[in-house]
Amino acid sequence: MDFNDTSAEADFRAKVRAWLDDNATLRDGSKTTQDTFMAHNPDQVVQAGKWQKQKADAGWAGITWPKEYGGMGGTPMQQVVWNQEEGRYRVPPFAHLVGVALVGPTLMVHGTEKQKADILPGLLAGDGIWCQLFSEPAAGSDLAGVRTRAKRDGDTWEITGQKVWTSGAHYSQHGLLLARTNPDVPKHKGMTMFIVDMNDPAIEARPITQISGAESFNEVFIDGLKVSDANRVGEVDGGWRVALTTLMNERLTLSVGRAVGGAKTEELIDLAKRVQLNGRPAIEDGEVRARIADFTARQRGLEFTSYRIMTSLSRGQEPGVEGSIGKLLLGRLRQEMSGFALELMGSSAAIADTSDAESLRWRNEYMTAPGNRVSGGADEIQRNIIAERILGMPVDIRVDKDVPFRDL
Amino acid sequence: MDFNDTSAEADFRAKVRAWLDDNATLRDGSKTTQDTFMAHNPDQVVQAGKWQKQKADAGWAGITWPKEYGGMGGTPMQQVVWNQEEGRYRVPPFAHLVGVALVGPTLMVHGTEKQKADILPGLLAGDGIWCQLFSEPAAGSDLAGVRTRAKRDGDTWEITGQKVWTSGAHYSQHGLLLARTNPDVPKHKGMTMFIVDMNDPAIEARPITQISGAESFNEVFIDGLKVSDANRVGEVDGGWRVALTTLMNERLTLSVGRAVGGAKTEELIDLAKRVQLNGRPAIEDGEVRARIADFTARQRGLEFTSYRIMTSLSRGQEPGVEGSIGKLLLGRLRQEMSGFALELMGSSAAIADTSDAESLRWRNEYMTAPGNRVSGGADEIQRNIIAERILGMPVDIRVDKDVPFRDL
Amino acid sequence: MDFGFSEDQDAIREAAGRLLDENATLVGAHLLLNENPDGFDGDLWSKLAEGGWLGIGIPEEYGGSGMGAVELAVLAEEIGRTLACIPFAQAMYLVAPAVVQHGSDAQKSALLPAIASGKKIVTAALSENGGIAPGVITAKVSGGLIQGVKSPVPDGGNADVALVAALDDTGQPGLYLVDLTGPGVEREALDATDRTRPMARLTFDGAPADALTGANGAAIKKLVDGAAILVAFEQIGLAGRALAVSSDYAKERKAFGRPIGGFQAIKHRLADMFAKIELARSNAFFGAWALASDDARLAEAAACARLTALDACQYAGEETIQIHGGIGITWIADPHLFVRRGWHLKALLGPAAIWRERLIQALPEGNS
Amino acid sequence: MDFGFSEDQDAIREAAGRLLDENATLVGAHLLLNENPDGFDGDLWSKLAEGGWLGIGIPEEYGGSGMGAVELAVLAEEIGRTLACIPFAQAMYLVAPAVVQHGSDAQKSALLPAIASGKKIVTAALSENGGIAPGVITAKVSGGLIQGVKSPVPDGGNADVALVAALDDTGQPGLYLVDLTGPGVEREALDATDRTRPMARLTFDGAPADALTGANGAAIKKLVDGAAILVAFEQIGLAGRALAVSSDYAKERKAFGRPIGGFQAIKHRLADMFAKIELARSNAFFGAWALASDDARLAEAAACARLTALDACQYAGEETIQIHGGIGITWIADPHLFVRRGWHLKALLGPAAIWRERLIQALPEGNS
Repeated sequence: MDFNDTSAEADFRAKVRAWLDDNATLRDGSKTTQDTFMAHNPDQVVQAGKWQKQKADAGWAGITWPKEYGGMGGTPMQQVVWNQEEGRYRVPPFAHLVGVALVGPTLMVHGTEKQKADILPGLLAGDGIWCQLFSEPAAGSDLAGVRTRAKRDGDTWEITGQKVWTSGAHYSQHGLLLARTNPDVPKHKGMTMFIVDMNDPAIEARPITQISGAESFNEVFIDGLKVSDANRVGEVDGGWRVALTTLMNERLTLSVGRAVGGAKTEELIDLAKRVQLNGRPAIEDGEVRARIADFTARQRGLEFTSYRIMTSLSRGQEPGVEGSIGKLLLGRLRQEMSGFALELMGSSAAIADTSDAESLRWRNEYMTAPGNRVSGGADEIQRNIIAERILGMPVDIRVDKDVPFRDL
Repeated sequence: MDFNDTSAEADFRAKVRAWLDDNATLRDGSKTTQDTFMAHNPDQVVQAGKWQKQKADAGWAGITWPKEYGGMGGTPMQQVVWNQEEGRYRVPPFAHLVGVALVGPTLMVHGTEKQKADILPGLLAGDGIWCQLFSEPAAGSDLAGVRTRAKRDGDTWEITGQKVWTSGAHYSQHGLLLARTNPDVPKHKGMTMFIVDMNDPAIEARPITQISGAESFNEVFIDGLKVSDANRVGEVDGGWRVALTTLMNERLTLSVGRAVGGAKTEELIDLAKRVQLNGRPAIEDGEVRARIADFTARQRGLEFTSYRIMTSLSRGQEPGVEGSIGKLLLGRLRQEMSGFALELMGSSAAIADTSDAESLRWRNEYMTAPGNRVSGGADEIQRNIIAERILGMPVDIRVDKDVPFRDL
Repeated sequence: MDFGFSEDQDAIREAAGRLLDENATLVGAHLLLNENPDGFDGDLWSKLAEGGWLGIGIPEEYGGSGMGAVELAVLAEEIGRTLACIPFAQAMYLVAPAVVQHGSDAQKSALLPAIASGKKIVTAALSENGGIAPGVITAKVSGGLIQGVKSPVPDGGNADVALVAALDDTGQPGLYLVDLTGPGVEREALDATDRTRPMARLTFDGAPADALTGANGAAIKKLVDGAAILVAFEQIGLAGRALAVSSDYAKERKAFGRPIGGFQAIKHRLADMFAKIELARSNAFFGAWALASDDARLAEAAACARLTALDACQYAGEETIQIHGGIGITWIADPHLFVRRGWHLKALLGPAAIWRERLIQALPEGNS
Repeated sequence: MDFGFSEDQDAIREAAGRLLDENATLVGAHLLLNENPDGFDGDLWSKLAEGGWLGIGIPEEYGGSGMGAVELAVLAEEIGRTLACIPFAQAMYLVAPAVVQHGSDAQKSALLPAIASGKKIVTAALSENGGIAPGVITAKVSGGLIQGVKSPVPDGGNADVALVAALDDTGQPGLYLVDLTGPGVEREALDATDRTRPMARLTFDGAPADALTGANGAAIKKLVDGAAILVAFEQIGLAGRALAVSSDYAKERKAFGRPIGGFQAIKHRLADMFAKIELARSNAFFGAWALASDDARLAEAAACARLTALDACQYAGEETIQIHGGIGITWIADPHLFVRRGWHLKALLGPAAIWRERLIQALPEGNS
């Protein structure tokens, strides 16, 4: 039980910091942005690509990637150290996250030798951004319900259907797409995974406006897209296995990278010092102090939970347990905390005063928090995972279990 | 929308009060006892019988009972007025509640003419206490799972099995018992209802100690009890219909009579004025004030909900909706409020100081509150009822629906 | 005792509900949200005026129908239920009662018929810097002219007249009618959380202010208590609509081969929403009676109604998003409309913290 | 960084866990509850002494094994998990550390070997009238003799020696060792909420009090912080056991034809229990590290660990009753054992309200 860097970690951290000092500028202020992997304009996309290339050239782009694929062959803990340090600098959004953290590791397991050789080095070097085309309007929590259809004609597949919630699809060059190839078997058994070219005119991405006003993800319409069988990943009808690898990597990424996302309780204390409640500074009110203390204890707990995940990773264990609780608790904490901040603002909660960036920030926090509770496996799904996989409760009754997809 | 008595109600209230003034003594103090229908010793049983007889002689015992069965033929609102007024006096526990409010109305619907003539007048006059023998160890929330077996031999039934959670069984003379008569049909379709003699040596009642230390209910062991077919209530294998009538009356009784049970927030304010928190009287702390205010708003809401039920009753409507929410919210409120009171006592929450009746009272409140959440349909059942019957959600998948009881 | 509505009141609910259902749709709210965030639903407003609904709480001699608080509450719930985008609340729950109770004949004649007929939009400007308690007032009236800033003011950009809380020369709070179309008034539209209900900042620099005699601190408190009860009905209507929309979605949307409403995770949450709404409704009923009969427990009743309605409304809004899943976090879907309107109704009279304190102080035992 | 246990620490968990599983059963706890509410599990105590477990935090030179706070935390969780009915917590989390840190050689020699060998039962008497904050102390030491009343004191009826918080002649708080078998001490058994862990009231009327030099207000605060972290591990063990018992029951108990653990109402609540316990565990891990390494963030770490552990413990206990249904509210069933032990562990160091305040004050930003 040691909270400090080991000497090897400290050495690594020093090297990282030295390189970052030479290649980037330190941020000012403590307020980190929540959304660090979405590019919000074309310029950011260009900057992200340049930064990715710069990191790749210096050997930092694939810290946990095996050396054979151009990586550093480092430990998960080194990746964490890198993330911590890079977070201190003013760098472009990590638009290549899906490619580096999700698609790359999936291809390493399920890709053909040719796919790995053709794709992985360029992926790491920032040759194009990737997106993940799994979810569909009728396949949300029930991810295996995809209806996008791929039909084979010789060595070519023709794909038609609709995807949704696809982060960054509108500026991606490449996609990993899950399609239904056999509707005559139960739903988990008839899907296949493909690599697709997002620049193909048969694909149209339309950004979706979220309730916060931001546009992070897309509806993607696919109409008669032709894909060579060489771009199939894994077995025909074996797409679910491939998807599970991607999803496991997604959970890892979400739980390590973002378990402590959102506003900090320190900012809440700051706010409570400046607003009045019942005729006194709010920070003097016992309920305000109590609420902030509870939020703090929960937020610290999530921070330390992410350290437990890192420890499991660095010991070569799979961090299933802690990942699900971090995911489950974070969304609700963010929603409660930002809701409480708005409460503290009184009637001003109903406006975002142009003279006060803070009210806008808390409203934005409040309007993005619900996304935490539904994306990457909704709260309800996380509870099922914990109860079934960890506590051994019986699985939900599945009326669709042995039914061919076309009869659902 | 009028919160005050109508002039007819005011007249009735005056008459009730005059009679009570002549026949009972006013209580002192505002602290009402929660548990008003359990007798805690043989003397209370005797007193309860005398009081019941006294009320019956004066015509007050069956306010809502039809005149043909010895009742007053009054309105539910008159019953409420009676309950409110009687509650102000020092009277014995209403040990006859199960008979008067549950068994009587059930017999009026499902009993034979002879049963009604033989039983109802005496029941009202306090000739013996009744208990309700429905629940079993394996039939809790799933009440239709009864295994107690009744086998027919000519005009006699022989009953063997075990009941549980039977309030007052140890001092009851009569029981209404649900037994399995046909295990070859699905579980709801093979039960029959019987009137049984609790003094029969084939029945043994063993009081169960609750976590509060009190003994309100019993395990009841039935071994070869002989019951004449004349004491069957309703059709053979039609016992579930009879039970539903009893349960509906139970819900009514619970929701009208006890929706505002438990400690009052006024007592919590009282406590908060006398204990210290962080160096000041607790009542000065913002969190304490906030918690008490929230409890008060919820408690008032439950009180007014019970008035809505009374209004529905007095308009001849069935008060399904409000009854379920009162039941659902009360247990949790009592648990939270008493837990908070114990918090206010600091380390003293871990003892019941003999010099301080209050600590004992709050601990008792905390240890009895969980009973509110499981008895008379657990919280989970109430939520199902609300969601399915009021909001129209699909019912739970019932794997046992069409399966003969013996194959479960 | 009778804790329900009369047949006449039920008839009001039905007639008003029909008019609102026909004219105030969620599609319409989305349109306003996207295309006219500083405006309101003028068509609906005209129809309500034509139907006499704007005069429901105004005496007959001043052009209203002279009904009571319970009838107004019935209408309020329907307005909340249909998410009507109109300048109703401030006008009907605060301005009209203030003028009826404290206005001179001249003030009543000038304003009440214009409110009832829909000819004038009026609003109440109580908040300063987000606070609504009398203690936060710094606006000042001297020599009949007002100086100060009020923010946020609902419909402040569209209203003709505002009822403004301000201090007099002796530092006592009072209420003043200010013509917003006259001199000495500057209005600035604000970025409202609920863009279907616009907010503005009003800056007064010597605008003529017409005092409501006798509307002192205690009177303001009582007016706000009454408004809290009526707003609670709007909140209950709003939360009930969120529940209805969520229930419909839960019955339609399928996952794992069956409607998500069949999963206890969803159905039990809907039951909790329902329970919170009904609890608030019970408190609101008592509040309506206390308001209509000027009962001594008005302050307590108002706080209980507001606290439980705030809770029901926020829970219903947030969980409506959650139950809708990915759809719930998109701009084009309905759930965020409920959340945004919820914050608007909270802002009208301030957050739970100040009402908890009001409740404790209203209890005989709490006043230590 | 390594936020997990070493192999040695895992071995301690396994060995201690085995010993405790064999000797501390829930059946045994029920027996004690019903038949010896003022006593403790003497057999288990002897076995722990024989195994050297009572000296885990005591230096080798005084008969202990001289291990650190993390090893003690491992043992604490096992004790919590098995609901062991022994006078462990006060002795090991408060008395031994206080004597190790502040005792003279003579005091150490007199007490520590006797604690490690199990020969002396010791306890800490911090509470007065239910309060544990330094501000509530009224007990007074003058001329080496103590006057005052301490209540409730865990194991106060069975202990040989108590570590007592009292004021000196100048009104400064300090810690004193008092021989409870000597003169000037009166003990009265109290009706404990957790009858498997007896409580007493100690009345001192001129009993000799042996000061721990340097154990001032700040030192007491730091000792209590350390104890809060170790108690958090007991709470986590306790809550984890409640979860295990509930999970087992949910898998066995059937309703409507299937195990109740298959219903989301139950399974999601078990998941919430789990999440609360793991959140508390994360905070407790950081606390153990902060305690072992004497980190400057100890106070903050202690408050976070305690607050989340209190929450996990209470939720797990209350919902264990609920998940057990009717069985859960009976005396002979296990669930109330968890609830009662939870209140006992809460009482040891005071309720959440004072720890929330401690946390806010421990934050750099909170100290306004």
